Amino acid sequence: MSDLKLTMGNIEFDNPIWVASGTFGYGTEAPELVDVNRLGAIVTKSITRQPREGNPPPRIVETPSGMINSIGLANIGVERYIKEMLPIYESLTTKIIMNIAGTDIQEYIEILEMVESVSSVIAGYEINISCPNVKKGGMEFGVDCDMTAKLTDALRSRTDRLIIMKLSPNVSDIVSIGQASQDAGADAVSAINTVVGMSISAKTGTSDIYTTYGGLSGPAIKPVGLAAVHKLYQKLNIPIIGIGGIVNGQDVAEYMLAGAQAVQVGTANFRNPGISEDILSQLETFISESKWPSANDMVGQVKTHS
Amino acid sequence: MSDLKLTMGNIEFDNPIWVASGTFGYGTEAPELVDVNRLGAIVTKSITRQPREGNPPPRIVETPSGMINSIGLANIGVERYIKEMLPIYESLTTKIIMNIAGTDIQEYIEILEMVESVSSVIAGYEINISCPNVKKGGMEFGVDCDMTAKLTDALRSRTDRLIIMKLSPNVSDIVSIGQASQDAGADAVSAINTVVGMSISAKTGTSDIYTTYGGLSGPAIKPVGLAAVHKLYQKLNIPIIGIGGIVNGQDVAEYMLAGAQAVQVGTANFRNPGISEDILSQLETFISESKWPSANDMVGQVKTHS
Amino acid sequence: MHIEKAVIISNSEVAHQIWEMKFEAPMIAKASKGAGEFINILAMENWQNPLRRPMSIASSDGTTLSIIYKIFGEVTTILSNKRPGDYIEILGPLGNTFSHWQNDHHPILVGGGVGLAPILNLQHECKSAGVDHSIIIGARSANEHFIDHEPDRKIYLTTDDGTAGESGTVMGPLERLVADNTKPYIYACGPEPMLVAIREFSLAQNIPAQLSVESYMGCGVGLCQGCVIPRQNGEIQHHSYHQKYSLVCLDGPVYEAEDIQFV
Amino acid sequence: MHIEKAVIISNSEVAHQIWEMKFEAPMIAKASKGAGEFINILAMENWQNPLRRPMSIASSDGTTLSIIYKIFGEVTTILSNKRPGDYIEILGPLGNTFSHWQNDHHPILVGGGVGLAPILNLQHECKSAGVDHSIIIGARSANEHFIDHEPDRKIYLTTDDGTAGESGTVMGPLERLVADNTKPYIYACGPEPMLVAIREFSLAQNIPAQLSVESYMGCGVGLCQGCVIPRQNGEIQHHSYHQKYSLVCLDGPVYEAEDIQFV
Ligand SMILES: Cc1cc2nc3c(=O)[nH]c(=O)nc-3n(C[C@H](O)[C@H](O)[C@H](O)COP(=O)(O)OP(=O)(O)OC[C@H]3O[C@@H](n4cnc5c(N)ncnc54)[C@H](O)[C@@H]3O)c2cc1C
Ligand SMILES: Cc1cc2nc3c(=O)[nH]c(=O)nc-3n(C[C@H](O)[C@H](O)[C@H](O)COP(=O)(O)OP(=O)(O)OC[C@H]3O[C@@H](n4cnc5c(N)ncnc54)[C@H](O)[C@@H]3O)c2cc1C
Ligand SMILES: Cc1cc2nc3c(=O)[nH]c(=O)nc-3n(C[C@H](O)[C@H](O)[C@H](O)COP(=O)(O)O)c2cc1C
Ligand SMILES: Cc1cc2nc3c(=O)[nH]c(=O)nc-3n(C[C@H](O)[C@H](O)[C@H](O)COP(=O)(O)O)c2cc1C
Ligand code: FES
Ligand code: FES
Repeated sequence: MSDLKLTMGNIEFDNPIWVASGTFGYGTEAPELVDVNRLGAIVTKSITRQPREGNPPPRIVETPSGMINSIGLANIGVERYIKEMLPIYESLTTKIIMNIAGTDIQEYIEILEMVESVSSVIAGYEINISCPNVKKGGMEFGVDCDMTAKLTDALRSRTDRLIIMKLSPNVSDIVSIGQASQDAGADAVSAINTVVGMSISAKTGTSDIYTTYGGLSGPAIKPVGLAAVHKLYQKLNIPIIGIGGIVNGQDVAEYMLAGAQAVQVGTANFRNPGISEDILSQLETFISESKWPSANDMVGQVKTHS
Repeated sequence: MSDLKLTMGNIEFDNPIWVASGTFGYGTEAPELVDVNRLGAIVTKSITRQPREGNPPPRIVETPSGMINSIGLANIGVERYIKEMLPIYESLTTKIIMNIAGTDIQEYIEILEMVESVSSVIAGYEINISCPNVKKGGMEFGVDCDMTAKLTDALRSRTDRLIIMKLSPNVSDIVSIGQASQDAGADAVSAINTVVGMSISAKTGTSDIYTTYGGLSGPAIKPVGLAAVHKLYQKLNIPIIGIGGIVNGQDVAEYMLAGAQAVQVGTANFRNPGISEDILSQLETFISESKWPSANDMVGQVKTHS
Repeated sequence: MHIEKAVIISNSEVAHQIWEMKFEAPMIAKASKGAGEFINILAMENWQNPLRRPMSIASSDGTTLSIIYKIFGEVTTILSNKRPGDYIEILGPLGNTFSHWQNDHHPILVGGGVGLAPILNLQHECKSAGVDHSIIIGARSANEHFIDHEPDRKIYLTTDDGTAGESGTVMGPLERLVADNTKPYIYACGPEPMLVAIREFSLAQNIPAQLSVESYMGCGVGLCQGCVIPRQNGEIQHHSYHQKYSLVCLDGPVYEAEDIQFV
Repeated sequence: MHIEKAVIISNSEVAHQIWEMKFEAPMIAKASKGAGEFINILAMENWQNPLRRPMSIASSDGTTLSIIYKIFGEVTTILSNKRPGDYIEILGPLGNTFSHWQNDHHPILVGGGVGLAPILNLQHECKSAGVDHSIIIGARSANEHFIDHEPDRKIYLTTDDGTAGESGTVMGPLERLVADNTKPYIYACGPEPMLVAIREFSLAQNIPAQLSVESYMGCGVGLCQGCVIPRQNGEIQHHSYHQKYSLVCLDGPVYEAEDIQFV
């Protein structure tokens, strides 16, 4: 087991299998089906300054080997998060990463400062920059290097905890956004968030998602996630956390070979809330049967032809 | 059958079912399995100024509900295309759209001028702007509005035939590229080309594609294509040709409802070279059982909730 | 809540495109608390269809469960191809139950289409408890019915096309039965238009009604926040942490008619 | 070239993880021109695996065909779950054939792993034509063999671990047989390392050799340009319109050893 440990910033994680934001609730939802203390980390759902009801239904729909969601960041808001969730996390041995979302830099800062102002065990923050930036006419933060750098910098100066910038794949050049995050002091980047998609029922002639567009996730996007991680690994020297379509231990190995130090399991949790534990066992088996002495040794070691 | 006709520029197409560039060769490869004269159009594989050998193998790999390819624009070059292919097309009643690729504007212009200088039945050109632009350090034309506008304009002034700009999904804002194409005089846009992806064999630790990254296609990307078409339809007033993951008549209906006047069938041809004929029949059945008087009436009519 | 590999005992078409499947699922059957609950079914190992499919429990006898399902799309087709001895993987029991009638109420059970499944389960509970009740089953046509029209035994069938039982929707017999009984209590499950009509009727007549609703579910256990239905009024239940929406998988699928809205 | 729905006659494991499937495919069987050809198989209707799977024809009797396949991944697993009466959809016949020996040549057929399939087909052709020949079959271990080591009948088995036939690779018997025969002609199909070794040997010894190669195929009919193998020298065949690469699905899968390179 010890060969799965990894360090990011000054935090040691038991293993590289984490669960992704928005796909595992607050980490407390399915206690009968999963032992969260076996996971490397739980990334909790995106928290905003104010509670958010989220979007009207329909919010999700299945697509070939994937799904689209448009939950609309439904969450309890940072105040209830601090009051209700942080105390629960004290009793867990798994690491907690709090995912933060905002529509302007000020909102991100406020949330982070509120959490920093209380004592808690959280290991760090994952910053969701795929939210429409109201100041910039609704374009996502995540498509703009300058905004990403400013945001990273503002948060960096306010915490010593881990800062992980979560990158959007819906950009012309994900590497430059990753670079901007690194240069502004992020400890790590995670990639990818969902891919913009749409689903239509031909029979009824209606959009399957209330907000028309939503985020595509699941095995369908694994190739997109792998490409993003591999490209980032070629240029960055901070750790990369791989996300997108992971459903088994072999997928994890692929992401680690591409350059991911850790991974997050998303959509697969919906099929089986305990799947991340299975994935962890599969990864252990994979490594023990492979030539790799440890998980860390695999990172970025994919052999390319050219 | 007549309710499937459509007009684009000054060209009338028998039906909206076309086959996509690079997935149907030069249109002459599988005569036993498909009657090409039933198709609305054949978009032939990308032609470059000089013949290209293409990339070393492995060039393709399957992924969940999709595939990745990196053929590397293997093609016979415009001279042989003119000499060997154009004469064959004279005997076909289906429309031929010639897809053109280049690494700088001059190359596109030369190819187009060479074809314009001979008499032929081709209906128009689809311009593949997902090629690395050598003048701009390898960034694709298709990610840059200015380059797209310049290229469109240069070609527009040199032909009266259809000009269809084929848009890449690997951009922050596909609509602005579509807008630039329209403003510079394109008759139509087609969307989408493939999505950048990567595939790794965990067991062997190697990249499954020689060039490391390739283009993801197939049902997995249908949601991405639908979102692109719907977004373009909201802003553009030239026809849109929908591409991405179409495998049956219902998929076509979805694309038309999203805003596509015609569609192109790509990856599905590999499974069954005659599938586009099946898809055509399925679309006819769909329309006859639907409330839509004709295919054209469906275009852009998806009901959204918001 | 368990995940259980359930061996199929039988699987057959009971009416046009409507199938019944029985399987062994001792853990989930034992944990089941009553009619209204559902299970979340995984019918194949591949990830072409990443999500499970929710299905109401139609009967439960302590070790086996049954479902009644309609062939709709990909996964229900896969289900219908299963043979005895094959297995499915199920997650459950999930959701709440119909809450029980007071003794002096007359339960009127209304099932439309495959919404029949939880209603049959509830009928069984009524029978076991010796509670006098009526049941109305609606369908489009006779070939979708697999139960007989027996008004003498208070079993009323309706068909849209009049080919079996009464012609028209379930609203005909329902309005009559409500008028005929002093303390009617409606329990309904079926297509949304039916539930909308029953909800309006029950609110207008001030008759208690519990509706089992459907929504598109990602997980069935509260992780995805996908399955919401709008609430009619503030804080009805604590799940989903929200005022405006309720998570059908946790708070539902059974709601008091007055607590929810249809969009 | 046809697309045909082929009803399965039999499907069983003939050695460890190696299966043989026979099916009725009269159109394709009739069109088949000889050993070396392959078919492109669709094993299911869904699009989880969009691409067909190429498999060599192992035998053909005018109305039925057979394949020999190894369980490798998703689709070969699906294939192995098929039962007689089920069907698969096949596209074929595809590719070229082994070109025939002159009368005075002694064909030495070499099959490794499931590369055995076209080799058995060729063996059948030798037998039918009354051509004296030898056959060498390599595998890792005895449990992967389903044919007996019978040197008297010129059937030589090898295993990497020595558990059946001769210990070592096919190269041992091959070198011997080449030395023992005046006009040897090698026909081989198997894993790439085996083909690489045979190619080098045949070029060094100046012995004619035809190799049936594999490559990842998108379509099998020349549409995708995915299946290329590097050519050793210029214009060997006109397909694929290129000098440097050859399309295995059209020009191959059988090549003269000197015409191609392995990367
Ligand atoms: C609580 C609950 C109980 C249900 N009980 C029954 C029952 O007893 N019998 C029965 O036949 N059906 C029942 N359904 C509906 C059933 O889940 C769908 O018919 C089934 O998912 C269709 O799957 P498919 O792959 O065949 O169809 P698809 O082609 O995937 O979809 C057809 C339609 O099925 C619905 N659907 C698909 N996936 C889901 C999902 N993950 N969650 C919810 N709906 C989905 C959608 O409305 C979709 O438009 C229930 C649904 C819910 C929410
Ligand atoms: C001309 C030719 C003849 C063949 N004949 C036989 C045969 O007689 N018996 C036999 O067992 N196998 C044969 N193969 C190999 C066979 O196609 C693969 O084993 C099969 O596709 C594996 O599919 P899978 O889904 O089980 O494995 P997957 O998990 O999909 O893939 C495992 C490996 O199979 C290969 N593969 C997958 N898809 C394709 C494809 N579309 N084209 C080519 N290779 C693919 C790749 O090397 C891949 O790494 C032949 C291949 C070719 C090209
Ligand atoms: C229903 C759902 C809700 C999500 N909510 C969030 C969220 O609140 N914040 C966030 O950063 N990512 C969110 N994501 C994105 C996931 O964390 C993850 O990046 C994405 O789903 C890709 O991984 P997957 O393919 O394993 O699901 C959500 C994804 C899904 C499917
Ligand atoms: C093997 C392959 C080769 C392709 N070659 C080209 C090409 O030469 N030029 C081009 O514009 N698009 C090319 N494409 C992209 C397709 O035309 C199409 O845009 C894409 O595959 C999405 O459609 P699909 O999902 O139906 O395949 C190619 C796609 C594939 C799979
Ligand atoms: S179905 Fe996922 S929260 Fe209800
Ligand atoms: S497999 Fe497609 S061209 Fe050979």
